[in-house]
Amino acid sequence: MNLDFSQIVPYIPFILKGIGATLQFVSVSIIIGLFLGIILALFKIMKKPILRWFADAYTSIFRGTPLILQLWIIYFAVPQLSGYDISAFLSAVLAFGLNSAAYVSEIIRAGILAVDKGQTEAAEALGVPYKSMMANIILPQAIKNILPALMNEFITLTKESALVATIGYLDLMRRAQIVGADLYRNFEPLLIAGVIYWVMVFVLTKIGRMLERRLRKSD
Amino acid sequence: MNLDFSQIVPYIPFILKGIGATLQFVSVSIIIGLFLGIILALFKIMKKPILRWFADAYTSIFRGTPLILQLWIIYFAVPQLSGYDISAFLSAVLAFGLNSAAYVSEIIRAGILAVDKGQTEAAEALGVPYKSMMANIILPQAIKNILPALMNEFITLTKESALVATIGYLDLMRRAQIVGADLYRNFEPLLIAGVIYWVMVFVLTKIGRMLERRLRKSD
Amino acid sequence: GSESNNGTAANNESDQNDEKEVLIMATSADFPPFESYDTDGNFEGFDIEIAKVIAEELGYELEIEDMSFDGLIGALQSGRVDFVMAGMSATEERRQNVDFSKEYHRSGEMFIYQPDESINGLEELEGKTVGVQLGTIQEEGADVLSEEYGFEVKKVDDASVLIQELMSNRIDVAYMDKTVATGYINSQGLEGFDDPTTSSPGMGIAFPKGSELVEQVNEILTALEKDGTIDELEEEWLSEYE
Amino acid sequence: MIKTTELTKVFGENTVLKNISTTIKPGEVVAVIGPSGSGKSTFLRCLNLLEEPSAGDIEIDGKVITTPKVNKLEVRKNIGMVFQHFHLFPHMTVLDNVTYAPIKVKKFSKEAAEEMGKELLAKVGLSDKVEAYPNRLSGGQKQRVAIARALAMDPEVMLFDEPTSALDPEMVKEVLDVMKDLAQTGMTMVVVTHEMNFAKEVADRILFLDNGVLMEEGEPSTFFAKPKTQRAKDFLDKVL
Amino acid sequence: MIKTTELTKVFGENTVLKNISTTIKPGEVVAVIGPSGSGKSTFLRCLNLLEEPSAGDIEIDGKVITTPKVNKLEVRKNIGMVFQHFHLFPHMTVLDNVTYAPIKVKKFSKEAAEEMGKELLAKVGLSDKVEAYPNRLSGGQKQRVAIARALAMDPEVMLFDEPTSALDPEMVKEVLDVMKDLAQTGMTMVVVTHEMNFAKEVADRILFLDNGVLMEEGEPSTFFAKPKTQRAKDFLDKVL
Ligand SMILES: Nc1ncnc2c1ncn2[C@@H]1O[C@H](COP(=O)(O)OP(=O)(O)OP(=O)(O)O)[C@@H](O)[C@H]1O
Ligand SMILES: Nc1ncnc2c1ncn2[C@@H]1O[C@H](COP(=O)(O)OP(=O)(O)OP(=O)(O)O)[C@@H](O)[C@H]1O
Ligand SMILES: [Mg+2]
Ligand SMILES: [Mg+2]
Repeated sequence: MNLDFSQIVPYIPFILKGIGATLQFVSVSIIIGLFLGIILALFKIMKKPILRWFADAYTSIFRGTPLILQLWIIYFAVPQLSGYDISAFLSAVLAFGLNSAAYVSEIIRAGILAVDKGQTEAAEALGVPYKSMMANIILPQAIKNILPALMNEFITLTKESALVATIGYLDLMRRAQIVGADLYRNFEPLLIAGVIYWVMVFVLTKIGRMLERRLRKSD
Repeated sequence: MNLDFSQIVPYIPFILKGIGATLQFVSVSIIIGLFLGIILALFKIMKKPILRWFADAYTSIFRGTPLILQLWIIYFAVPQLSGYDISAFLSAVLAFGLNSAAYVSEIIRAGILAVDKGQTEAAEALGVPYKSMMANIILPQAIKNILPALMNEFITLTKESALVATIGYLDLMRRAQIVGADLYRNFEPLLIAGVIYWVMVFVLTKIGRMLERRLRKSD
Repeated sequence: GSESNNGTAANNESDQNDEKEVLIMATSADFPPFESYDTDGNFEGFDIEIAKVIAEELGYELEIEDMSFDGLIGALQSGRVDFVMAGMSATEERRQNVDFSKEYHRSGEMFIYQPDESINGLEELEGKTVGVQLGTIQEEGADVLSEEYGFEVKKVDDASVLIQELMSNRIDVAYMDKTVATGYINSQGLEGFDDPTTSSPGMGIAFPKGSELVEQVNEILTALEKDGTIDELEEEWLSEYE
Repeated sequence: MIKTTELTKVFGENTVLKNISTTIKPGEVVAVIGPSGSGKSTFLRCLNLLEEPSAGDIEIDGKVITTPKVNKLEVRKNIGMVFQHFHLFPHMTVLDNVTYAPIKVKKFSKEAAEEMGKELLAKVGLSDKVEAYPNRLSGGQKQRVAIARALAMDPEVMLFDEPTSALDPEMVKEVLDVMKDLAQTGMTMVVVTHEMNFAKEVADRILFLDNGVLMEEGEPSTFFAKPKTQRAKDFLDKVL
Repeated sequence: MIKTTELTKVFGENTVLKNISTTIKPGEVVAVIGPSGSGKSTFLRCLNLLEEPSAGDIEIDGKVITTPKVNKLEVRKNIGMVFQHFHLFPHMTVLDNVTYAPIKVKKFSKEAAEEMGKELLAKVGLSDKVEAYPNRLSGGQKQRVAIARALAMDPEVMLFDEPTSALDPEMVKEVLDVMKDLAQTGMTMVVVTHEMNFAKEVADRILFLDNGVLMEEGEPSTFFAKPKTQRAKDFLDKVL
């Protein structure tokens, strides 16, 4: 295998521009996914059957069908059905955020169930309303234990983001592929993208570890 | 939006054949990933720094770089470097299994850490060797709590499997694309693939829930 | 390059046995009428037929592997396959990294649009948004034409997305390979006109850099041109897309 | 005043409380005793609606709280509860544990809450642990924080569910002392306990539960000296 | 025979055991008492190497077990341990809890192990719970299973770390009774306990630890009647 990076050099600025695109898009998607995921997880543990049913159906659909289909439906079907011209960025963060929420909700559900029931009782006995109890007592403890699983999900999201290329949003991966197709050499651009991804994931992991340590400071 | 499924009908057997391919490939990958993931998780909680370092580096690399790069290196670079002509199937299950192991190991690490330390002590006090303790005492309890996160990972794997199309393995998604190109109509085959994926994930989820219930029968 | 060692034609002279030698071709069978699957899952198309003839002439058994477009390039770069036929255009940049045969077909480009529009020539593209597929020769062409005719270029990932963009009114016109364009016109009721300026290179067969097969294949292609085989195949596969 | 009328609680097929009627007067200290599984915790938990009674009524200060439209949170504001296993919030400091509910529920300012919190912590002898996390405390210290946490809501009644049975013996006294002080301030208290000496000394009345039935109630002196039922006799034989 | 010589254990900067030297004879029942945090559990855990001693030696039947090359698993096979919080394996039935180690470690056949397991469970009065899961048991029942589990390895010594302090008072007796029976069979036992009555009645000798130091040891009758040190006096005042 003869690798030759010299031809790639002029394309490097083009590839690097993908970092910003990927980061921006991933961070917004993570926030949407986390926020919706928490709400869905709460639905899943509630006593109202209708909410549970809704959350289960949501999870089933968004985990069960290919992300690219969800992306296509949002990006292509929405304007054709509603006439609203949804932008590539908005479709992408919506599709990824909604999809991620399904995964995140399962992780958080498990985390909440693992928190000692006594915590809920203590909060209830103090007259703390449900919302505050969840936000201040249960979730902070749940998240401590599930942080590794959440990190997995965020990293997956970062790397799946290449899909958005299909709707014309030029992320890192897609840029590497374009350079590859231009030159008919795609190992080299892919290796460069690989290194950049590795650095991004490395930083994400470090942030996760830091957070984990902060959450464990009370141990 | 005008959808027209009538033209798809003759292609349906062609698409359905992808189910077997995807299932076979996914199930072998899951087994490899689970097996390696457990071993890596054990490395991570061991006292030997060298094993911990290895497992951390492994996770960093396999989570940190795009799966497609890993797939390509195995499929394209292995034959050139070693002379062994690796098949598309073998490359695919290796790449997916090795990649999944990195994610699974993080999930299992968290699961093991969440098992009450008293369990380890009780087993140690009985003179139970480390391996048996892990296999019979710790892991069964760990897995009960992390099953939702593991299911997430397996479902992600099922859906990422579309990547193997780049090395010529005809999975469900690739077949849908081919039919779409053939008919100059893409939404319809993608929707059909979506339904099939949904059924597969639904069955996988049911199996997971069943397992969860069996593991909880002692509660 | 050519030091690949996985049983492809380029190097299996050394392990002769009584079986017929295998020639491995890679393609991306989502590009009808050049290469696609029939409903039984067999390969069919213009490129496929040419490849069969070439293999026969060379005395090899043809084996076809289907993979997505990115995979084709990886397969060439790593020398895992003997050649690729996938409607590839032989540009100068690409020639640095793969060897191309002589041109065996040229289909040209087309502008297509929704039937409620009416655009009858390059001049009427002014102010419109024209979509092209990334990494294709149409992309390069559109960049040049847009200067002259004053339209905006939007680049997307593949042909199917281009069509959906058209349906969603995000682009006014799609600029694509004529054969593919004709397929969409027939199947989705679109309209279009030929690009009169087309100067894109034609399609070539791609080989790993330094492949010994290039010469032999070029000879065969010349012969096939002369005896009318290529014309026949074009008539059979491509005529309804003209 | 707390009044239960024919209070009954059913779990599935299991009737855990059977027609319990009793009245707890303001300022009274009531000790609830009985064998394990007899329904003591369930009785206590019904009083602040942590368990929903299956039948019968509970009246607090003349207001029936066992109607569907009652606001549980309002009821609980006036009833403090201390658990066997403390259930402190592990991710908050001791002071935050104590001030959290006043700030969230009673809308105290942070300053006011902290001032009050520090005062309460001083009362239970933990002024030096204000900034510590619960995991750094001994069991006795944890339970004293839990008492301070409940008192911070300024409740009219305090419920205790075996507050000392998870503690090492040398720590039992420090918690019981805090409870005695509290009793002397005139707080209404319902205490599920296995500490017979505490019950004898501090309680105004004993409720003896067995198998979900309120078998006996009466003053400690008479109850411990001559229990009326055989069940109570057997029980006292085992634990005294 | 167990003999510790200048046994010392350091956690970080914290010296938790300081030069403990004592000898436990075969068949002897030794009660270890002392305030919380004094190092009782750590002492016990050193004996079966759950904690690695920082200095000093432990000898069991003449063999030094505090050398780096000792096989910990071999040592532990002969030493049973019972924990305060039982630590039963929650995903296994009671019988599986008892038979697991004999089958895995001593290579008993399943039949032989189950026969022995049922016998032991009968001895601790739990014949009817053989197929139950631990979560269905009361605390006293759990602890009796834990004792049976440890006995199933046929150990020469049994270590108990506060075996009754997580139990409701009426259940304490059922566990102590099992332990008394065991003592009568001549089992060597080291028991960390807060049950002073048990220590008085059953133990042959008392070890009193304070702050990591073995302050006093002696016969229960003399120790409880007139402790030599002020520390021991203070401690006994609090807990008796
Ligand atoms: N949530 C529940 N679901 C089903 N049964 C329950 C529940 N809570 C308690 N019980 C059952 O109700 C009965 C009474 O339990 P409760 O905890 O009130 O007893 P207790 O007197 O407090 O015992 P202990 O001294 O062990 O705390 C027991 O048989 C118990 O198994
Ligand atoms: N793993 C550990 N790491 C650090 N310090 C420890 C560890 N285990 C115990 N200690 C400390 O060692 C000291 C003695 O602990 P130990 O558990 O032996 O006391 P104890 O006498 O058993 O107390 P208790 O009656 O509360 O069980 C305590 O100060 C404790 O904080
Ligand atoms: Mg109770
Ligand atoms: Mg201890």
